[in-house]
Amino acid sequence: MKKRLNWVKFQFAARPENIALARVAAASFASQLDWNLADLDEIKVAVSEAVSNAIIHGYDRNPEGVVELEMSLLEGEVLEFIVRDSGKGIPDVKQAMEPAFSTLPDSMGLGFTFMQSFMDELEVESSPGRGTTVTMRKKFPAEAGV
Amino acid sequence: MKKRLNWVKFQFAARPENIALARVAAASFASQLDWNLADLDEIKVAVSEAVSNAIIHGYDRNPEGVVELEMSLLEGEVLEFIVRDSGKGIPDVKQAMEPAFSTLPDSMGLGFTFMQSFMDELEVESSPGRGTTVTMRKKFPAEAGV
Amino acid sequence: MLLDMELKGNILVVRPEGELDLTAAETFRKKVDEAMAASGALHLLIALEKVEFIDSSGLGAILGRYKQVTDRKGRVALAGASPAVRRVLELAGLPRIMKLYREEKEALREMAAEAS
Amino acid sequence: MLLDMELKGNILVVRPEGELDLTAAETFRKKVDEAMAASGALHLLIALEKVEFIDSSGLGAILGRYKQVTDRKGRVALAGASPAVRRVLELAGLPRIMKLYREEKEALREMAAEAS
Ligand SMILES: Nc1ncnc2c1ncn2[C@@H]1O[C@H](COP(=O)(O)OP(=O)(O)O)[C@@H](O)[C@H]1O
Ligand SMILES: Nc1ncnc2c1ncn2[C@@H]1O[C@H](COP(=O)(O)OP(=O)(O)O)[C@@H](O)[C@H]1O
Repeated sequence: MKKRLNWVKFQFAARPENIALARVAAASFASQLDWNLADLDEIKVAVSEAVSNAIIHGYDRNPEGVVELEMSLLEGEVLEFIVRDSGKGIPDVKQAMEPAFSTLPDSMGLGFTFMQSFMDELEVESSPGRGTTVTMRKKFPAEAGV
Repeated sequence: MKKRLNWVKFQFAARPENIALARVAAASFASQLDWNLADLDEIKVAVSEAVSNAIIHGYDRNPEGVVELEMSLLEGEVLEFIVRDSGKGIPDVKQAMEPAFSTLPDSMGLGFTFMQSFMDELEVESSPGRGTTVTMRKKFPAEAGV
Repeated sequence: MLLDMELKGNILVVRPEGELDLTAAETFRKKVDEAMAASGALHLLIALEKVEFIDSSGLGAILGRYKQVTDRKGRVALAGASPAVRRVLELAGLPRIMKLYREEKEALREMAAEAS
Repeated sequence: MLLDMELKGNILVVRPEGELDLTAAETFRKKVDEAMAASGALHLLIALEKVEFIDSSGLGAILGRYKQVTDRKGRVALAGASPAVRRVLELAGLPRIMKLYREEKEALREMAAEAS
């Protein structure tokens, strides 16, 4: 385990209005490292996707659900973002992570693809009926290009 | 008790770097109501003071301390900010809240004065050795002028 | 989310402002569908100059409008995406199905020309 | 925090940028004290044009510099505070002890005139 140099953790009601707050908090936390604007934007997209998924899929938009976002600065200039919900969970994580797979008719199924593209590491743990934990890590400085 | 319409709660390491994050999160949460820029600025100052106090006084700048900020939107368009620490506590709250009172030689003793001026309600609960809880409320729309 | 709209001939120009995420996507969806119906416009131009952020919820709202408009034989184009927004659009493959113009003016000119 | 500094005669002009809170206050304190010593300046002008936010930690850092400079018979002035920053300064009563100019240029002119 890498040493944790700084951390912030928050919980919030599963309301769409709070996604923007999660993004600004993520960008503000990330600013401890000297990312360029494109990297900050990638971090915002990835966090936005994970939190949106918790609200839409995890809790089927029930605002009584509680979403948790934990952000850490790890030794070696690595940022870690963990998004947790105690919602319905994912029966088949491998399938869920495939590009264009979605259980909602109007969704593009690109959330996990974006998280994967914009972060260096992505881990998804889920148990049906108990919830989902998405862990993302990004090393500073970001590697060039997409 | 007023009904809580939305809420966000977070915990973070008692590091000065995280004060800026608490401010942007507070401003982002407050933006659910249509405050003008001056009001948002007042909210940022008040939250900044309470969180700074937790870090400087509550924990004597020990970064192992944990600060909690809980923000709620209550019925009747009232925003509530609760800042909690489990630090050393305040022996005499009434004295501490007096303008210009400070236990640090280089401090102005205006933190509580700012919280009081920029919010509609301020409550401070503290028990020595166990910590301090500062509760601030601001009603929308803000009353005109300082 | 703020959403400015203008009818130019049979093209509805919509100009969302701010962050096109889940919250904004719902407003966008509703307002654009209503305006398309009320205005009788055939084509849709989404001008992204003032969009600072987009994620897959925002893209989904754009793609949903695309399906509806093309079902009625209309065309949809995008214009003015910032580099950050453009990267997200590209990663999703949007430029493969709809045209992405640099500027709203240029898009309007070409769309009007093709329509006539 | 970014901090631009310039020596004009015997006046050190410092221009902090961004948010003058606890984190920034520490940098400000250290850098200004070092520069006052190294430059041999007598007076201090703090230009606040680029300060977007200030709280009591930031004010404390300014007041600390005030004490040091006036102890050595120098003068301290502030310039260019935005309305938001000015409200905080006023609530703390700072204008009662140091002069608050609208613009850096005006402040420099007056300080230089008084010094001569
Ligand atoms: N937090 C979650 N809880 C439950 N199911 C989830 C969660 N996140 C993702 N999923 C499932 O994984 C699928 C793929 O997710 P994603 O790639 O983000 O695409 P989309 O959100 O567009 O459906 C979703 O359709 C959903 O079934
Ligand atoms: N969270 C806290 N924990 C312990 N003591 C506190 C806390 N907040 C405030 N105090 C005490 O109250 C005094 C006054 O606080 P304040 O008005 O903010 O002025 P200042 O921070 O400049 O000292 C502080 O000097 C300190 O002794």
